[in-house]
Amino acid sequence: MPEHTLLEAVNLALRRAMSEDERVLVLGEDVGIDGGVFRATDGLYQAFGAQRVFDTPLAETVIAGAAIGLATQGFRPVAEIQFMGFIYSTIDQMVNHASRLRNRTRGRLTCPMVLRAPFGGGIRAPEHHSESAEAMFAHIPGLRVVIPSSPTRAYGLLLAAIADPDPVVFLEPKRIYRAFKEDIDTSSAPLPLDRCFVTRPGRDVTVVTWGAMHVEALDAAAIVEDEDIDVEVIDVATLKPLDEATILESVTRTGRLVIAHEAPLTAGFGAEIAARIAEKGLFDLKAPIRRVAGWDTVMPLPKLERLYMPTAAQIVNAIRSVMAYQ
Amino acid sequence: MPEHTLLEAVNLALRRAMSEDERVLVLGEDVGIDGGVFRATDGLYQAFGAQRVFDTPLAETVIAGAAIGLATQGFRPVAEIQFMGFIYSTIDQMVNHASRLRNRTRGRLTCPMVLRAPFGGGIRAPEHHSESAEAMFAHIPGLRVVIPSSPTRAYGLLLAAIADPDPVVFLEPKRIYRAFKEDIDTSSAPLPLDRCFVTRPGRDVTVVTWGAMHVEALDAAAIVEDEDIDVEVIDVATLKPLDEATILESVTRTGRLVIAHEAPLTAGFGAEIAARIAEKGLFDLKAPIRRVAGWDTVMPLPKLERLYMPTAAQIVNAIRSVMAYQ
Amino acid sequence: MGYWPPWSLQAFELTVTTYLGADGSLQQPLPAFASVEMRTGLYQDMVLTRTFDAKAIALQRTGRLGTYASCLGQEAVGVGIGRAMQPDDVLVPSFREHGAQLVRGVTLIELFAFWGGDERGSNFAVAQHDFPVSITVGGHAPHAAGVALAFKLRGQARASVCVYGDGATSKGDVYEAMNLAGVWRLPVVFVVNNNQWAISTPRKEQTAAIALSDKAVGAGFSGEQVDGNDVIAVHTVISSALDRARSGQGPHLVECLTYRLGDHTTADDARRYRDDGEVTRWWQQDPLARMRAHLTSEGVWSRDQEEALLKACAAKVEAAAEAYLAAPPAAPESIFDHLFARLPDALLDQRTAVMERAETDDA
Amino acid sequence: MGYWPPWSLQAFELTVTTYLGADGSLQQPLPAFASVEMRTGLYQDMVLTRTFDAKAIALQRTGRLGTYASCLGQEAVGVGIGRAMQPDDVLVPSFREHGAQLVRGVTLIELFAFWGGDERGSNFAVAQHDFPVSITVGGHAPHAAGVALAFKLRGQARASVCVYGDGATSKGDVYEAMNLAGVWRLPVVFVVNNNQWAISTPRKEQTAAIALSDKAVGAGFSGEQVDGNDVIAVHTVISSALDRARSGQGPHLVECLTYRLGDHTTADDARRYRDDGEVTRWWQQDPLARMRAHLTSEGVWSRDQEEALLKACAAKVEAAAEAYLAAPPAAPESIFDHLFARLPDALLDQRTAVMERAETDDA
Ligand SMILES: Cc1ncc(C[n+]2csc(CCOP(=O)(O)OP(=O)(O)O)c2C)c(N)n1
Ligand SMILES: Cc1ncc(C[n+]2csc(CCOP(=O)(O)OP(=O)(O)O)c2C)c(N)n1
Ligand SMILES: [Mg+2]
Ligand SMILES: [Mg+2]
Repeated sequence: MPEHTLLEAVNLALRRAMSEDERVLVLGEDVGIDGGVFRATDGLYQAFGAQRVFDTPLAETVIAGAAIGLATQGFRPVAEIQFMGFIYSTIDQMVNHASRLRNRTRGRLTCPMVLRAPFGGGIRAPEHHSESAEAMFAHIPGLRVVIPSSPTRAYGLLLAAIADPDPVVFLEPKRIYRAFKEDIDTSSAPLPLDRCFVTRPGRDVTVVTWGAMHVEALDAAAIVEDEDIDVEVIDVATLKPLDEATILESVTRTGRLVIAHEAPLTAGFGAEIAARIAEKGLFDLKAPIRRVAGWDTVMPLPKLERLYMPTAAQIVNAIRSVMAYQ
Repeated sequence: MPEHTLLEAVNLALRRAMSEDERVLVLGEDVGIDGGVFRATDGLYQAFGAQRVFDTPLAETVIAGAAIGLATQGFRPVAEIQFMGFIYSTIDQMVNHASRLRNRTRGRLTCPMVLRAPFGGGIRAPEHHSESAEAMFAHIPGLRVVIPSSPTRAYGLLLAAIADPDPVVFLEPKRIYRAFKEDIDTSSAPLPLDRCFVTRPGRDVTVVTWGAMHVEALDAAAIVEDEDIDVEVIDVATLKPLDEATILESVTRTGRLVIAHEAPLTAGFGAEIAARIAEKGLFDLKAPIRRVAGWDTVMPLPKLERLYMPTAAQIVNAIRSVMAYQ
Repeated sequence: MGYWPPWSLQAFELTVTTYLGADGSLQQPLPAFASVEMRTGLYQDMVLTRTFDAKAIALQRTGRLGTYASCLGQEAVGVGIGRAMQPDDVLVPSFREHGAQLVRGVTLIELFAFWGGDERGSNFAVAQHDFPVSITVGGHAPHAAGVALAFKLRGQARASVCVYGDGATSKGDVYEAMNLAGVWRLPVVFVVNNNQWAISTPRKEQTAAIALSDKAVGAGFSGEQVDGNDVIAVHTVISSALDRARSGQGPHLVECLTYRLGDHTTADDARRYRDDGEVTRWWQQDPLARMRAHLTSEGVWSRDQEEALLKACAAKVEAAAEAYLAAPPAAPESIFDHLFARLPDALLDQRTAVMERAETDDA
Repeated sequence: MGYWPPWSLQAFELTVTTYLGADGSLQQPLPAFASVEMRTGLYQDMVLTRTFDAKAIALQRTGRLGTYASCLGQEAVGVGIGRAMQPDDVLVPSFREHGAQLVRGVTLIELFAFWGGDERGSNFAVAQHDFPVSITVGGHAPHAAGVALAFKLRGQARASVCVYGDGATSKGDVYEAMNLAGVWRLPVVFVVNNNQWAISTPRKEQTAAIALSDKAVGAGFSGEQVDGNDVIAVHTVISSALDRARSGQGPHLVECLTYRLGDHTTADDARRYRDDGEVTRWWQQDPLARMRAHLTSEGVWSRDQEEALLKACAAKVEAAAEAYLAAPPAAPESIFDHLFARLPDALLDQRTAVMERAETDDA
């Protein structure tokens, strides 16, 4: 079987969804002949033609809004926002319309659309090209928010997102678009959109994370292994709806929780996970819940960007600090 | 001294700021001769004229964006968004520009603006007129997010927001716009923008809240008083930057924390407060941290709205449940 | 997506299409479609719309309906649009097109339910493809473009109709939607329901554009103005635009010149910001009086018919209002049951909790 | 805010202002301002801009600069704008107006620093009121309107200039800003730097509007096209627009017809989506060659002067690049120090932590 990057996995999932279901359309800026600025839609225009893949004018509000219109008519649009920094213009459409059409009409009109965007920092990109605004979307009732952290999960989750009868925001950690490869079985089933993935079982401390930070979490786990600390790593994958049970079960066993995300600390999605455990797993906790997150600052331009990005080193520190409690 | 509602307090603060500082301008939809749909800007156009108070075209993006431009030129614009449900079109401007101009230019250009909006439900209003999206703004670095819960605090906090040299999102709990009155000393100093207010001291359990829920929290405290439960109520007031110390100190004393907000539970700002305490006050907790919040649903239209709104009854339940832990 | 050679700027001369003068006199020969039956039908629809409107206000005043946006004086726009559309076209309305909705088959009970604050009012039994009311101003315009794209992709001879107010023309969402419709030559007709006011903001403070129909220029398609208080004119202009759209000739913008005779909504007091004189002047342009005068002068409408019509409309509206008021409330758990096709397990507890809460509250 | 009687639609006839033909020959008599000194000055500015541009690409290719947006072929737009402005006007640029920024006094070192990923590059020592580069397409247009409103309120004879690309004309933000500027008659000149492409999307797929200057119609003001590779034409048209804006005659839209000779940015490969032939044809329109031919044919520019100029520009740019590369990095805590006028106490711990982290990382 061929080996594929996360970026290729996205492309393969789009390809398969488009082949298997002619209702699937792709639209966005430069998604056509250019194949997207990261090449996520590479070759789709050539393979499926101008009736399935559209380069839109430069206008994010109507990209999201037209996708909503298409979705109500039985299409399954997959709209790309070029970088998450430009997704804010879609929030009004997503919160006021996409997430509500079904509810507003008691199920008469529905909105099976996917809003894809590369997100996160660490690639020395210009301003606005490194955003992690997943928490804003995770607060919106009626939406699903999905973030893959590996090629296989990107493949299976994107298939599921496209097949889902409701709107899904699908955020791709661009820092690991090409970081590593995995085998992808292009006949595999979609992955569930309501499950966290335990990607490394462990005994002593639970590290919960998503996106590009997942790699850092695994690295951190490997580092502290030498110190006889056995880390369980959970990739949240679907932030909304949150699979609280898997996280709670893990923390109940380990008694220690570290949450790692790239977005700024305050009101980041890590807070939600901490709050759930502080309600339902409080008496199993041996140590304070630690969050490793971006600072509450604007993402610095590339020269100082590395001082913003949380890494394995910070996660290691947090793991050690919670291990100090016995 | 005259007695004033929260709505009148907003008006008085605007009036005073405009009188004392000619750089203060008011703009928004229907803020002029109509005085705003809630009358928050009533009489300002008549008192300060067309050079200080502008009815804008119906366009929220440029309301926020033009305020940013004005602010860079030394004005202190106070822009009104008619209802928080229409604030989403300003998010791009607020996160990508207002919150960053100072940082982006190393202090050369600054953005002393206030974005006001009435928020929250419970007034049987049409769809989109009952939003509580404070958590989205509280996640944005470089912004302040302020929510008053009484006439005096509305007055003092709005004065402070207008005087602040940086952008402030000021959300007004419209359900209590006219709910009760307080004396307002129109020569009083602005209130600090980085402090929570302990509005009722207590011994047994800390209830942290903001906006219209503050009244419910006080009611709940009064109800359980008969059961010999002594509740401390904290009005967060400034969500960002968060006055963690005041909350932590209280929880350290009471050992019990209930957080109440109207916004949907998941990724609401209550999560941030819970997460802080689960990190810094864990071992002082006698009971799980409970959040009383809106459901993770779209706000129902008026007929079922009451089933969405958290009230004193839910807070009472949460208080009793944490009091069960000794 | 392809592009298309744009219309010439010549298309943008300002002429306002009118058939009926304010006194009901004919300004030009009637269009072919305007049979006696059609004209009396249009009139009857307008009367029903106005009857509904008055009842809605009355119900609101007595606390039995939520905040309501009256369409008093704008009935010709709604009815003209609704009657110009084919059943399988899709209406994407704003919140002041009750007339269009009624004509499209939305029931009076559904309208009362919606304005009464019940989501079931947007689950139209008949107009199943039509969009619900858009409370966000302009936010629905992109949907109309998307719907039209769906028709185009499927090669269907259908069109969408997007209606919004003069205020909405200032929103970037509307502009983006028009621009997309222009460049992709989508089968969508944009209709500005220009009632001269956006709450307290008059048309002239909304934009310096000479005509709101000029907003089409930047999107590369044609626009025109029509007398929005002349239901025959509205019907004619929108029918032609729809014919062109359905036959692949792309979008069009129609500005209906009309006037909001009432307050913005039942929560508004228009006397705070506009002259009674202006309102009185516009009453002279009343679309119903005009059509009635026309039909009477043509000898096809009698006092008896008028009385019978008013009675019939009142009866229909009363019956619908009663049915609305008698309808059992929606189940508490319905606030979860339409959020997703299948409620995620993560929300089952909340669903249970709201049912429990409803019981406690009732107890 | 008042409104103003709008311009007549007559203003929108399409004529493209040009002085210099592609071969440098005069198409019409030169405007009064275009002294020999002025013309050679404009040429020198364009050469400096191009020299900077080439160096920036070279630095990026060798990993010493971040992603960079070249303005190759568009120098006349930037320089024409920059020279047309008064020092106390305010430039609100997009990310391809390096020429305008240089002329306005932004230093080469600042430009390198910005594109190198250092916020200090936007802390202009000279052009203190100018806006920094806007990376979000169109998001800056509302700011230009706000700045212009500030001038109007203060009664100052100043104007803002907002520059954006052909792609940006599709954004609702730009439309909303233009509409506001129109209705409030603000002293702002909008300039479309139409380089025919928005990354891989050609102009014709962006909008069906006949000309991008037509986008002004819906906002109720005038627009015109100018040959964007003719720096004299750009200067002339923008100067007049600025004069009118400063004297209270309101906004204007100028569409500069030019071409992006390079890739979208250093992260792009334009051969994926456009013909080499098109690029070759546009090289015939090179704004520098054209001006050089003109000056040479007028006998006011010699080979020696050309060589000296190239040498001087290269030396300036090299010196600036070296200074940029040698600049000590900003302090770690600087990521907190400009977030607020006074850092909230709540963030003091984070500020300390980043300093500690920087030390650990360095160790
Ligand atoms: C995006 C948005 N902003 C503000 C509002 C509040 N609002 C409701 S109706 C209205 C005026 C609308 O004017 P117009 O478009 O002319 O429609 P009309 O009400 O006159 O029919 C406003 C400002 C809203 N509903 N949506
Ligand atoms: C709002 C927004 N959407 C998308 C992008 C990504 N992007 C950067 S430049 C660009 C194309 C811009 O085209 P145009 O406006 O013609 O300017 P040009 O690059 O040609 O100078 C795009 C899509 C962005 N920066 N901002
Ligand atoms: Mg109106
Ligand atoms: Mg371009």
